[in-house]
Amino acid sequence: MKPRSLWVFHLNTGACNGCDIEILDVLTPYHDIERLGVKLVPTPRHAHALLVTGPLTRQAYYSARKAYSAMPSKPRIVIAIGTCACSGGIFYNSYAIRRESDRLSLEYPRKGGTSEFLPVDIYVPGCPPRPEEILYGIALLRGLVKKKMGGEHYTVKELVLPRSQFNAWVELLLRAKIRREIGYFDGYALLKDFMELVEKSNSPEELGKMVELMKKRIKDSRLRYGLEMLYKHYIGVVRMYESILAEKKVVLGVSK
Amino acid sequence: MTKSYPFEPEEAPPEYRGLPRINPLLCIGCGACTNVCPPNAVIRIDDCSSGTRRIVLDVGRCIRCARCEESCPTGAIRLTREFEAATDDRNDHVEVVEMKLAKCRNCGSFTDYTERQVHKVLSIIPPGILDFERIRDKLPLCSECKRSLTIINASRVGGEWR
Amino acid sequence: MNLVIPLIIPFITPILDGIARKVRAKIQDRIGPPVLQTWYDFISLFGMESIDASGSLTFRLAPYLAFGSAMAMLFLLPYGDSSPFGFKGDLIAFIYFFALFSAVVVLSGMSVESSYTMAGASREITLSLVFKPAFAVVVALFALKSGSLSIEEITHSLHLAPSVIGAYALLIYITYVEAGFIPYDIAEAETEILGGVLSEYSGRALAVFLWAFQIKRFAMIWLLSSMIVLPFVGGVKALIAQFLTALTIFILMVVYESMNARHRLDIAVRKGIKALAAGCILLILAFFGW
Amino acid sequence: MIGEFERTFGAVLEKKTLGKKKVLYALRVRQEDFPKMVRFLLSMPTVRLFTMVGTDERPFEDAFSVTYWFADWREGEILGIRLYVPEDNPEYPSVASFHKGALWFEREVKDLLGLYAKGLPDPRRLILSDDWPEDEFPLREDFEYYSSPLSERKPQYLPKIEGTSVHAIGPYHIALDEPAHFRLFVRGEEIVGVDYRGFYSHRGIEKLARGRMNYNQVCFIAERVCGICGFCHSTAYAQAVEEAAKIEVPDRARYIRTILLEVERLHSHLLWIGVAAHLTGFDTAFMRVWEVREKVMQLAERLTGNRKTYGLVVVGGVRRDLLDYRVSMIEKFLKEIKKEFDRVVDFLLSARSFVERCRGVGVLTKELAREWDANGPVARASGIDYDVRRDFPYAAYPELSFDIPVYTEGDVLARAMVRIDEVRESLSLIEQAIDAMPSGPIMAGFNEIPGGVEGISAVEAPRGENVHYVMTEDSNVIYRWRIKAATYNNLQTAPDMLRGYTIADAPLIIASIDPCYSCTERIQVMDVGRWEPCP
Repeated sequence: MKPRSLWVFHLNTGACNGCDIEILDVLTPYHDIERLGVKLVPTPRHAHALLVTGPLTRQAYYSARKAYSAMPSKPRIVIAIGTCACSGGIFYNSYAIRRESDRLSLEYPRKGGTSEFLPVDIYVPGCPPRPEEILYGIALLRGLVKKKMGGEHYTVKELVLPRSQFNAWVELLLRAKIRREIGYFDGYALLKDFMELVEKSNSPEELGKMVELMKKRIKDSRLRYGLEMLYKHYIGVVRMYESILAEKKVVLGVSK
Repeated sequence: MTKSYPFEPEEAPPEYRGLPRINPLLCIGCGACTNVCPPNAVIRIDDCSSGTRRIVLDVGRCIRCARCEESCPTGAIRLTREFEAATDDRNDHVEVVEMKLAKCRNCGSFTDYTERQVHKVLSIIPPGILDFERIRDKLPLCSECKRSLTIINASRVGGEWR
Repeated sequence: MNLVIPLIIPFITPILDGIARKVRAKIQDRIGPPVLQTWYDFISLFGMESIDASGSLTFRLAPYLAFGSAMAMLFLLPYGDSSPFGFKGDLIAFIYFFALFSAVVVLSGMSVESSYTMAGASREITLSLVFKPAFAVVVALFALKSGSLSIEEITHSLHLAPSVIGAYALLIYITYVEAGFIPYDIAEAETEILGGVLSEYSGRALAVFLWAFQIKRFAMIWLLSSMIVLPFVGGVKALIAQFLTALTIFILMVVYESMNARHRLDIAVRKGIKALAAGCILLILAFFGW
Repeated sequence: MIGEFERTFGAVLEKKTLGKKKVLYALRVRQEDFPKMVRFLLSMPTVRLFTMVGTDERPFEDAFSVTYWFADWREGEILGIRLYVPEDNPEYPSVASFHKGALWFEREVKDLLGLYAKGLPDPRRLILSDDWPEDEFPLREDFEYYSSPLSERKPQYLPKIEGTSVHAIGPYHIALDEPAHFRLFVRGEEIVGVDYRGFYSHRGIEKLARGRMNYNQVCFIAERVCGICGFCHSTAYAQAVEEAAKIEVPDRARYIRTILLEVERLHSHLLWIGVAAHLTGFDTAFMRVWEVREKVMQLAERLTGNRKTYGLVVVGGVRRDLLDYRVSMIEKFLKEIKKEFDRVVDFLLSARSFVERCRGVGVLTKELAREWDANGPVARASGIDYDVRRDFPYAAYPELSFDIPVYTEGDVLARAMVRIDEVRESLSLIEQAIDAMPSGPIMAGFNEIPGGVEGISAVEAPRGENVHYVMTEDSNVIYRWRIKAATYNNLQTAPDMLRGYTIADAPLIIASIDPCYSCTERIQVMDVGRWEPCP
């Protein structure tokens, strides 16, 4: 079915609002879903499609089912918007969530959400999905774009370890430190650059000089700060390592 | 003002937290991500009869918080900038990485960690800190054998293992 | 020939609606749907089953009756030099079908047990009670001034007078209201009463009803444009001029619509009463020859 | 408040100090004194019922407990009174019988814990679904979070008022983004009575946090309490834990939180202004306001990686830093938003038909606002000068200067004006915060949170106060977490606001609270079309 006209009824089955606001957002000038022939209608009687959001709470279940049955029997498209509607999301096994299937902890794809009670035509995950993601889902339904996702099953034999021995150990310790200084996002990227310097250098003093050089290159004050801290913590780790060796203690067990 | 998406491709901003992806070359199957994931989108399934571990990521359950990225010790799981995950089949959302579990040196049954974990652990221990050869001998032990080893060690007070 | 035009018009109205959506989109700084979008919508709705929500005959027949009365309104209007079914009292017949349309809307709303359609129906009655008399007063004024009840004759025998100018102003206002533009789309308010009487219709019946609303809207605007154009232009040119005027009025109304919020019923009624009072004063003026 | 209270009642109470200006009293004996204490506290003009927490304390106190928290917003003091309710006779004196604001609290405790307030005016089910069995209480420790017992469906509606017809708004209504069920009893178009059945979005978040998560995972579910004020919830939660565990948050993290809290207020208020226009059919204004809002969303996406500012707060700090280029991006966006916001607000308010719809509609008097403990813009539009940011300072607010707009008309227009003014204040707050932002780390270093400690924290969300209470347990788990969203109190004023106005006003009045059902209902009012006939 490639409808040129898609009147949708928005059905919230207990969502946190995030997805609902994004659905309204696709109507607005930047995204303008009306281009694709989509119109938000006030009653399920007018609708071609349901946009379902939310993990399906027990209280919403009955009205949601009624809304579905109030739709004309053809085409009755169901579009699950958001992670909750796709699979129950973060709320999947709460006591307040309606369930028809058991929520085992080991099944996949994970159960929950809209597919519990309605046949779903398009799943649009995201927490919340970007408006572009919703547009993409609608375009997919209309056959305007190609599907990009596909399931993957890897059984790769080889293992790549970017660093080994001492440096790998240092990197693990520094990861935890840099997270506190400038956060994981920028921190890990910076740590990668820093570790390259570490690999290149032969002594902490040489590393110190290279770090100074790098600080001059970086314009961002926060990254400079992060680099400074990394170097400080690096020296700390090296000291600790030396003192352990000095005490000649054999430590049993492997730290995670 | 309107963008021409979806008729023209669009990229999410560099800071965007998009779909998570596992790099199977880096994943060691430690399950750190499965422990921190708030919606349990990443799970760990051990099959003790065939000795495999599967790390299963379901994008359709993921809330994109990037805790997995933060906690992954090898940087195997990353949040990409991709966001186009709409599909008509939920199976498209699943990504599985399968690997072998390590065999216990003592009793031959499968342990609760993978060969890759052992490999990783051995390759990152800094020289001199651990008694290298010994650990290499003792490392792949199942929890049963580990427990009995601990008991043996405890009874050998002052022994070499203390 | 005469019959062909009113038969073509129903196929143009969805395109006009498409234009309105496009204009609105432009005002709102976005691209908007294709101009033919309303047609696509109708085609897909025609392919859908229509659910019988009430089981009553009124409910099932109402969309077709509304469509019929809207079409009848079209047939009574003048196109260029002549009107297909124009006769001495066609304006009265026009008012009749015009009122019938409202009555059908009300009846269809009453035939379902839903508070939304009921609210829609009661709003339609309330509005009709004020604006239909106001319209009648304007028509009476024109009839008094021209001595005729035929639309064509009125347009050809009107003479400029203060009361006539006032009547034109009032006619523009009432056309706007009866065409159901915001702020006067109270009876079909989507965000308040889910589209009023339309809320229980689906599929084919909904398409017919929506189409009937659009035709009625066009008929109202065509009447206004005829009243404006026909006194000055005649022949084939008149038809083109009528159409262009109607299009212009339509677009201007759409523009005005998108600059406003919906009135509450009581505010609309108060404005309606003012219009009615103004109409009565004009009628008195006209009576005294101004 | 604390001083006077102690002088009057101190003798019969056990005292526990939680922090500066925060005290918890336990009343073990003579529960009949309790209503007197509450009356005494609420007679003070600046004291409000902050939140109420019911806890299953059987594992360590051998009883249930209910704690009423009061806040004195002039003195910035918070005071809790804890009553222990024995398992064999689960009853305690009701506050709702003389203070309306406590009604939902007590109904909630009845649903979730099975504790009954003696004299509760409206004992109907509030939170749990209609098909929940009578004798299962999800917040009790012996209830597993994943079990979901079914029973017969028994909706409990108020009887129809004589001579009226029922006009239902919801559970699915285009004017409400979320399911909620208002049953309006109408005479013609006039509303004479209202019945609300909400909590369609009850997702059992508090229990999930207890059953499945550790303290840091809770941050992510706290954000998903509400898709609009998610950042406020996670901040409030993190602050409560930090207070309980005595974790000192780095200064930079406090500033980053403040900036994002204000970004969130911007997008939420713009959202509201747009929706208000949409509800009155003024779609052009809706589109234009949301066009401005879209800028805020893009900004949030670039700052946090998610358009909804999700995933930034963790206990002890924040997860992402504001690099220099992000700061300059904020400045650039702010400049654009400021210019465009002024233009769209002028456009909106110049439409007479819109202003006519808002003026004099949905009036909430100051007295009623006090009785229901209304807060946020709703209270400030009714003349109550109360704002958590100033009165119970948190994050970087004590170091920034800002005005709190207060209007006295109490109608929809006043609420709109409060929000419009607040948008301007937010813009200035973000600018100030950027200028004053210190350097340093963004997360505190700590290993574990201690067990058995308590914390309470409030954050001024766009809709009002979000109060979070936390009680911890060993091994990094939260024992009890209580969320009180602003809408929880504000929504209860809806029947009073609606009465006397027309059906046409109803969506606008309801929306003027800026209700956030999912917030309220983690653990939500409205009536539906024909496809949902009320039984």
